This record gives sequence, structure tokens and C-alpha cells, in this order.
Amino acid sequence: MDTTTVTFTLNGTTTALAVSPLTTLRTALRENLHLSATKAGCSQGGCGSCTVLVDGEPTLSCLLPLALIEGQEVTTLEGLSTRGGLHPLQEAFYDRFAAQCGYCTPGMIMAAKALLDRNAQPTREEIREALVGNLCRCTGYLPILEAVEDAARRLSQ
Amino acid sequence: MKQLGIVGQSVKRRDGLGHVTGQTQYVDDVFYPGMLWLRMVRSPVARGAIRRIDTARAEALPGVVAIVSAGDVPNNWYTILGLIGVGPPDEPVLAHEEVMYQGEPICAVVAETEDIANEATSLVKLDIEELEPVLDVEYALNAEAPVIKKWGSNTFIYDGMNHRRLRFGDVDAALKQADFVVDGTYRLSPIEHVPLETHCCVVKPEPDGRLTVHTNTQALYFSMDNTAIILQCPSNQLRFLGGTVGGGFGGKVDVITEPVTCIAALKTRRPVKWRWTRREEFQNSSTRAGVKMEYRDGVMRDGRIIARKVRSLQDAGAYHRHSPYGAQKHMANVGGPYSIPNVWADVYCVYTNRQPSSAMRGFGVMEASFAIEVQMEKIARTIGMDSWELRMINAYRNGQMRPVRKVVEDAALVETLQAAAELAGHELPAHLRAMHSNDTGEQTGNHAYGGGGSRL
Amino acid sequence: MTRVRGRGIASVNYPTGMNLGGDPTQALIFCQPTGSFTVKLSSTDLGQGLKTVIGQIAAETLGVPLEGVIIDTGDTDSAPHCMGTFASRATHRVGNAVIMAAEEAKRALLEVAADEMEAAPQDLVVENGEVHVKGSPDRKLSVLDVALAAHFKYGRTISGRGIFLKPKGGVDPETGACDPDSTEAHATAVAEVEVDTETGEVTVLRLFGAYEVGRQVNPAMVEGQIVGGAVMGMGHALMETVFPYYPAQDHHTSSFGEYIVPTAMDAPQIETVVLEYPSSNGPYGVKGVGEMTANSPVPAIVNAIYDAVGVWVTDLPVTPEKVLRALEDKDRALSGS
Amino acid sequence: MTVTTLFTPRSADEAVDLMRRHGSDLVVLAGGTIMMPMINDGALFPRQVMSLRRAGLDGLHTANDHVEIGATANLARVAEVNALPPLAEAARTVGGPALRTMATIGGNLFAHPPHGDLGAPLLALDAEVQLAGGRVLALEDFYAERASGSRAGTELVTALRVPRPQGQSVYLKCGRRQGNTTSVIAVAVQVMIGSDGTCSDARIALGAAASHPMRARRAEEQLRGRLPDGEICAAAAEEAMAECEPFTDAIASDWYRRKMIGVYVRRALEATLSIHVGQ
Repeated sequence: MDTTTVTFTLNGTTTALAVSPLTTLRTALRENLHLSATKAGCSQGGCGSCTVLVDGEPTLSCLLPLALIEGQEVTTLEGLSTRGGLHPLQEAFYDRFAAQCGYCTPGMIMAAKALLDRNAQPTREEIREALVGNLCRCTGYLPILEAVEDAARRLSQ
Repeated sequence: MKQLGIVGQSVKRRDGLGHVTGQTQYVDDVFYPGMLWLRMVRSPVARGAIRRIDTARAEALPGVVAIVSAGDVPNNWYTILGLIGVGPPDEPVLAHEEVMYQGEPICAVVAETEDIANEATSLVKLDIEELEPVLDVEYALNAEAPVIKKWGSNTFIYDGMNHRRLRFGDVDAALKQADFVVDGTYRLSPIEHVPLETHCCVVKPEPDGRLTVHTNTQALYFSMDNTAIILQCPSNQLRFLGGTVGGGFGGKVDVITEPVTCIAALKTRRPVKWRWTRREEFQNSSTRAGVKMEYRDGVMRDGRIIARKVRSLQDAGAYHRHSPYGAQKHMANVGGPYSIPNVWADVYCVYTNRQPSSAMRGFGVMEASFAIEVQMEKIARTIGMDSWELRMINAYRNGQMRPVRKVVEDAALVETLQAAAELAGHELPAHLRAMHSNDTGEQTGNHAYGGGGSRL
Repeated sequence: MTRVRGRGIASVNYPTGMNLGGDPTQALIFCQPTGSFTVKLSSTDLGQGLKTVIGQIAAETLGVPLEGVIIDTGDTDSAPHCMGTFASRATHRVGNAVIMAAEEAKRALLEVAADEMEAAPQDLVVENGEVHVKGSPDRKLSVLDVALAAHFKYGRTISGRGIFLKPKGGVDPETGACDPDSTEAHATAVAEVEVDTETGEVTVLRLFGAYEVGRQVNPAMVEGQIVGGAVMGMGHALMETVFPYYPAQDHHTSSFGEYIVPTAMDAPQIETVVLEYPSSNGPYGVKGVGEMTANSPVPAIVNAIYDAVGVWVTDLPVTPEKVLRALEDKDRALSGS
Repeated sequence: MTVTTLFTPRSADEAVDLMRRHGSDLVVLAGGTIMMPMINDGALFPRQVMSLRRAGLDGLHTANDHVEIGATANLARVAEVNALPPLAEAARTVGGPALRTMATIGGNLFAHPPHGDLGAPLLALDAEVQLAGGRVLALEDFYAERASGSRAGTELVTALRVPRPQGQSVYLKCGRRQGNTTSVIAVAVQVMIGSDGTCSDARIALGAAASHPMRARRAEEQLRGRLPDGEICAAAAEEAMAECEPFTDAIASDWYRRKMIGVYVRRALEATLSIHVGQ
């Protein structure tokens, strides 16, 4: 089978990977690199559990062939706590019981990070809109909204 | 209530740090070198007779390693509650003679990659003679409907009867005495559990012949024992690993991935992963049952509910799964949290040609609660009584007898009504605020609380 | 005015545990030489937090800090049988089994400590990871020292076995008489909705829930169940089905574009209160809260819709289309009369 | 066998050349949000796939009287085109933020109803479709050509040219939940009011109301030359209900869609009038 080699920056590290042509970013992360925080919730772009940042933009990694991000910068949940400590979003999700089964959590945190990166003090309505593409079946969302508000406060301190 | 130490404290989740860092390992996060992928070929029709399954083109596709068909299944019966005597067995692991619902598993393709497995399933040619499906529960009970179950009925048979029944007091006499009779028909369409993690199983054959089975089942031993029965092997040949699940809600109590994945691993002698697609979750995994419930309540002018008569049809879909139990649980709960002296129910577990229903968060009870509580509102509106008061005077008290002949204990329904009213800013009158769940009427002189079955 | 508000209430009971073929769960506990206790289970955490609450129950019973308890679950090779996580049974069944195992382990611990301290076992208590003589907090020994002594001096095990069984109960086929549960939890929900009478769209504005679930092991996680269940119940009430034209199979849903679940934008304001009336047979009075929380909002919402616009829509899910048809039927009936 | 080649042309010309060489065997991705789910689901097994992500078609130029939007401009960017309020609003209500960084305006023209929310506001704004090779056609004609199976379906869309609204414009979407919702229906209107207070022109476009986004021309006729008021808005809504050709799917029945066309067309027109009165 044909393979194609793709070079990109992954959580700050230059990474080169040979994959089959249409291998998605999500599959490459999970199966080639064994970075399994990024989840396969639907493979249809409908649940948000595969959300990562590509050049800072929230992106559904299940729909994006890796070959298309040549030279771009990818951030996954694993890239948030690389310096040892937790990111304020992670702390807030932990402290406020914003994760139950935990399966939506990586995508949810990445979608929230994309929001806070461009809007440090979002309103609750803005948080709801930013997370509308990320489904959660356990929490009823309210603890997640509180956690993002809490993280915004922590980041501003 | 005695104050305790750590019990009662909102300590953080043990798995919380794993969740927020993405390090919690779910089944789909298990990878083995050389792992194969499994995909399922499913019935395109709701009911039909299988004439021929042609897998030649699929097998010829480069990267396809094996096909698993009914002939590969040592004991091709999948009846999960068979462990506790529910039967007769009615569901094949892989269909070979007939299909009973659209999406029923027929054969599995095992391939080097998920993409290849996907494509191979599209190359399996099925020749199925389509038969008239039964889709509606009322029609299924109709004498003209095709009989779709081998035992000659479209219902589960409970102790020789085609329904579960509840008989408490004399309902027909009480309905005659009632000042008002309130009827309601309630329906519920099948609902999917929608855990964010789809069904997933990874099986690795070990050098000693055992199988290591990673699964997101809600019940490890239950799944292991069922799998052993299907594999016809002692369960000590299996090691089930799990315990961390990305949402279940009752949807992961069916033993729906492990047996076939095990057979595929045994056949190929390689690790195999079967991860369901979201489409399969919606269209093939079991649902909450569709239900039709007919309620008739007899009520006195003062608000006492003196009789309830229920006919309920639970749509099990094509096979048992957990539905015979769900229907029974429904029967046991038609009285709700109220003291009703005369209750009569016939609950049917009905088979249709749709994806099986099974357990889901509160099944049997949730549906009854829906019907009961809308009935309560209808009753309140019919007799012109405040709906808080109606519930509080009928709420069962500790020491009273429920229709299943179990005495109420440790109950505090009245107190939840009082607390909910306060929370929602609804002021209850003093006589309702004074009620409590240990008051069976003698102290307050309230007439509503006789013993079960003895009021008339 | 096309938007009308209404309020509805609903009360529910919910049974803990199943009772079909007997309902057992086991736990094993052993003490490591370092004084840590390992709880061996085969039970499953679906996200509701079983691993956490079982750790709390074990620590409470043993008298050791939470950090000193390891919950090891999910391997049939290394842990005894559990029926599984369903029927709101896990905290009740597993908790009871763990208490039984922890009490046995604690007895073994105290016997060793008694020998070490030259005291009678019944005069000893374990608190905060230390064994001391009742009334003499200074006469004490750490659990670590007791564990070391047990392993290396006395050659004794500090371990415990626990099981909880709800025995199999039949159903009388003629009357339905049965023992269908171990205990019952209760709740009352209040829903406030707004109905658009031109479109039939229903918006849930607020949900209130008063829950009576026995003792709470972890109040934050109980609240998590209530809030999460409320939103799931809202989905059941208004949005969800895989067969939009049930019993017809047409338009069987295949994606999140077709199967509609609540999102972060739909979650209403939710307020809860929990009343603790302990059960007689649950661990420390626990009942169960896993399943019931999705139940009570459903009829409360249906009743609130009636309160708002005077139509009963009793066919779930209550889609805007069903509400609009009911409103049109009502209008026709009124204009016809 | 799975996908053997993923082409990433660097220009429209290169893309057109690939399309010519591979014909209907080539699956084209703009943002991938339509085709990738089908491929992932195993509903489609293409050998050759072409992505337009690097084809340089994502330009966005705002001129005095129009905005030119490259075919692969994503919906997150379209949502910020303040010069075109109904289009921006439609883009803003598709999916969630991550989907919007991927889905493109050009791809949206190829979405099967009830998807393709941008069609209605683009029709209401009188957008033109620019095809590789220089052909330009009105969006309405583009849909008609695609439906008839003729040329437009096989040509490469390079950009959309969208005139700035001349009058008051409004976009309303009816969904089954508050956000990230598939359309039950969508309505976009543009109403021009002359100096005498009468409606000089009106464009009413409907999404998810037929096999592709459509103009409600008979409804528009109700407005032209008249002093619009509530009654006329209602009459236009009635016409729109009569001329739409809705379908039944998992989201809504044709009956409900038609009802909502009536309600939402009326509401959209009333909203344009109140904007007008408000000024």
C-alpha cells in the first residue's frame, strides 16, 4: 500500500510519520503514536470527542487526513500538561467533578482551551456556544460550564 | 443519622486525574502488535430467510484474514439471561437460517486494517428471501400477525402465561365504586443509550491457549460466563479485563462483542479488535424498549386513588436480551410510590422484527413512572385537586403494603414533595407541611391511609 | 403571545438492585506490609464513581485514611465475582460486601495489635491509621507497625472476605407477589417550561429535584448523577428516539445529526436538594441513585407542557410536531364546539 | 484495498486537471465534513481522493458592493463576514466551532438537505457561483443544473460572489435544539423598502424545504410594490408554504416543515420590517 510521510509539530515536537494516504489525524495519533487521549466517539464529526487544536483552531481530528496538515502545529490533551503540572482547565475539571466517565473530557477540554485562548473571560453563554459541538452524556454539562468559568478565573490570576 | 468520617465527604474522583489528562485507559486504547480489526456483515432486511451467504469476493480482498460465520460458533445461541433460567434460547450469535431484524449479525470479516474490514463487508453477497415483518406490538398480538417466535407466540412466556400479571385487591369492584375513572394511554419510542464510548472489545490469544479479553462490559463475570457458554469452553480459559467504561447507562450489559471477537482471535491466532461504529450504536445496539401503556385509575372525590388497572406492552424487538426481566420489573412498579389498595396489571413482553431492546437506565420503572405521574396530573385536573396534595395524600407510608405484597420501609416520598415545593418556591398549606412518611393516618386522623387492600 | 410558560411536578420511587436469579457481589481485602489495604473487586465503574465511593466505604470501615486504600478492580483472574454495575445496585451491593470484608480484616488487624500492645482486641479501635486503646489515645500503634508485625513477626494475615447476596426470589404467576428490590429511593421533580404555540417548540427553563436516596457517600457525585440524569431525562422527554416514526422503521437514525441529544446549550438551570433517610440494609444506609435521576424529569416536563398550553402529549419524545398537532386538534375541538 | 492516493493540488487548474483525468472515480474533499464521515462509516470506498485544502481557494475579499468568498473558506471565517449578516448568522449556527473550522462554503453547496444551511442566505443575497474556467452562474441556476445532473455538478466551484444586502436581511433557522442542530427548515429574506415605504424588491429563500435550497418567488410577489405590514407578511408566508416542497426525514416530517416555513417566513419578514421601522 502507498504511504505518505507527513511532518508536523505535535505538542511542540517535530514529528514525521509515514501513513497510508487517507489516515486521519485521529487514527495517526491513536494508532501510530499511541497518544490515546484523543477519542473515537463517532468518526462522523458529530460528537467532538476527537477535538484537537490545529494551528490553535479546534479541529475534528476524525475527519482530517494527516497528510493535509503537513507543516502545521497540532496540540492534543497530552500537550497541555507537558511541563509536569496540570493546566488550569484540567485542574478545574478535576476539582469540579466535570468528568464522570471521562470519554468526552479530552475533546471538551480542548474545545474549552480554544475558547479561552481567544476569549479569556467568556460569559456562560459563550462557553455553551463554544462547547456545543462536544457531547457529554454523563454530567448534564453544568459542571463542565462551571469548570470552564473556574479555569478562566484561575488563568486570569 | 450518625455522622461518619470519610463517608459523606465530597472527595475527588479516584480516576479524575486520569480523565483530565487523557491517561485513563479505555478498551479502545488497548493496542497489540499485529492486531486485526473486525467488522460485521448485517442483515439488510427486517425479516427474512437466508438462502445463501457468499463471502468469496470479501475473502479475496487483499488484507482480509478470516471470515467468521455461524459455523465457526461452537454453541450458536446467545441468550444472556439463560444463566438465570430465562429461555428458551432464541437468538443466534450469528444468523444462518433466518434474520429477525434489520442489522442482525450474519458474519464477521477480520482484516489487517479497519478500512479493509469495512470494504470487505460490502463485498459479502447476501441472498435473503424477505418475509413480512412484525413491527407493531398491538399487531404482534393480533391473531392474523405472522408468528415470529419458534414457540408459537409473539410474546415471552412467563410460567405458562403470555404476560406477567399483578393482582391485588378487587380492581373491578373498586372501579365501580370510584367517583371518577381516569384513563390514559402512554407511549414511548425506542431510545439509544448514547455513551460517548461505543462498544469495544479486544481479544488477545495467549501462548497457553487462554484468551485475554478487554471489554467495556458493565458486568465482567456475566459477560465471561456467557462467552464461555458460547465458546463451549471452561470459563477459566478466559480472562476478562475491564472495569473502566466510557458510559454505559445499561447499554453495555448485553454480551454483544466478546463472543465473536474471541472466535475471531481463536481462528486467526492473532489479537483482534472490534469497535462498533456510531451508526451501529444507533441502528444495531439494543435500545430502551418502545412501550404502550394503558392506565385506568379509579379515584374518590376526596382524592384517594382506590383502583388501578394497567395493560402494558413492551416492545422487546427480535430477541429476549434483558426485556423479559424489564417487563417483570415494570409489573412490579405499576403502583408507583402510592398506596393503592386495588391494582391489576397485565404486562406483555412482545417480540417484533426490530433491533432488540434491553436494559437502559431505569428500564421498566422509568416507563411506569412516566405513565403514573402524568396520570396523577390528569387525576388532579379531573377532580379539581391541587396536584401536590393529590400526591401527598396518596403517597405510600412506611408500614403499608405495596401491590407486590412487600411492606414499605425506609421511604420518604412525602418529604421529597415538601422539599421540592420549597426548592421551587411553591408554598404548601400547613396540613401538607405537617405530613410525614411514618404517619399512616391514625395520628392525624387523615382518612386516606388504610392498610393495603382493606379500604373498601 | 406565542410563548407560554408552565410548571409540572412528578414524584417517583426507584428500586435498588435486581432480584431475578439471586444477586451477589464479593470483595476481598488484604493488608500489605506497608499498612495499605487493597480491595479486590471485579466491579465496573461506568463513570458514576464506584471506585471512589468504594474507597470511602473501605476507609471508613477500616479506620484508615483514604490514601491508604487501593481499589483494584476489573480483572476476573484476580478478583471474585460481581454481578455487574446496573439496577442501581453497585454502591449498595459492593459497599455491603466491602464492609463485610473490611470488618474481617479489621478484626485480624486488631488481634495482631492486641498481641503487640498487650491489650484485649475488643478494647482497641482504629482511627486515622492508628490503633489505640479505647479511652487511652496515647496507647497506640500505627497500622503500618501492626502490618509489619503481622507479616514478619507473627506470620499472620490481615485480610477479609465479603459478600452480599440478595437471594433469588420468585414471582407468583397468579398475583405478581414478589420481592423486587432491596430498598426504594424517592424523588420529586419540578419542571418549568416555555412552549411556543406557533411552532410547538418546548424549552425547559428550570428543573428542580428533591431526592431521597439514603445516605450519601459522596454528595458531589450524587449531585452529578442528579444533574446528569436530569439532562438525559430532558432528552428522553423532548428529543430522543432511534425510530422517529415508531413503530415504522423509516428514517432509522444513524448519526448525531439525526439522533438528537441535549447539548451544552440546552442544559437548563438545575437545582437539587438531597434528603438523607438511610436504608436499613444498605452500606451505612445507602440506597441508590444511578438510574432514577433520568426518570422524574420526564413526566414533570409533560405535565408542565399541559400546564402551559392545555394539551396532553403522552407519546415520547414530545417533539415540536406532536405538540403542534395537539394544539391544532385542541383548536379544532374548541371551534367545533 | 483502501484509498491509494490523496491528491493535494496547489491550484484550481491542477484540481481541474485531476478531475478531468479521474472523472467520477475521484472523491473531492473541501473541508471533508461530508465525505469523510461516509468513508469512515464504510459507506464509500474511493481509490482516489482529492483535497482542496491547499488549492489556494480560500481567499476572502470584501469590496464596496460585494464580498468574494473562496470556495474553501471555512465557516468560522464566513461567520465573521459582518458585511453579510444573514450569511454570517447561518454559518455561525452550523455545528460547533471545530466543525466550522473545517466545513467550507463551497462544500456547503453540495450538502444534501436538510444540510447545506448557507444556501438560503446565499440565495437571498443573490450570490453567484464562480466555476473553474470562468463560467459564472446564479446560485439558483447552479442548484438547478446540479439537480438535472448536468454540468455544474462536475465542475469545480472556485468562489462565491455575494452582493452586500441592499435592504434589510434576516436569517432564521428552525432546529430541534438550541444549537448545533440540523435544520428543520431555514429562512433567509432580504427586503428592500423604497422611499415611499413600499417594498421595492424582496428575496425570500428557503432551506431544507425542497430537494435543494430554493427561492419562494410567489411569496416575494406578495411584497413587491406594497406597503408591507403584518397581513402582507402573513400572506407571503402562506404563499411560501404553498410553493415549498418539503420532505420527511429523522428531524421532521414534511407536514411540520411546511408549517414551519409559514411561521418562520412570517417571523423573518416581520423582523426585517421592525428593523426598518427601528431605523
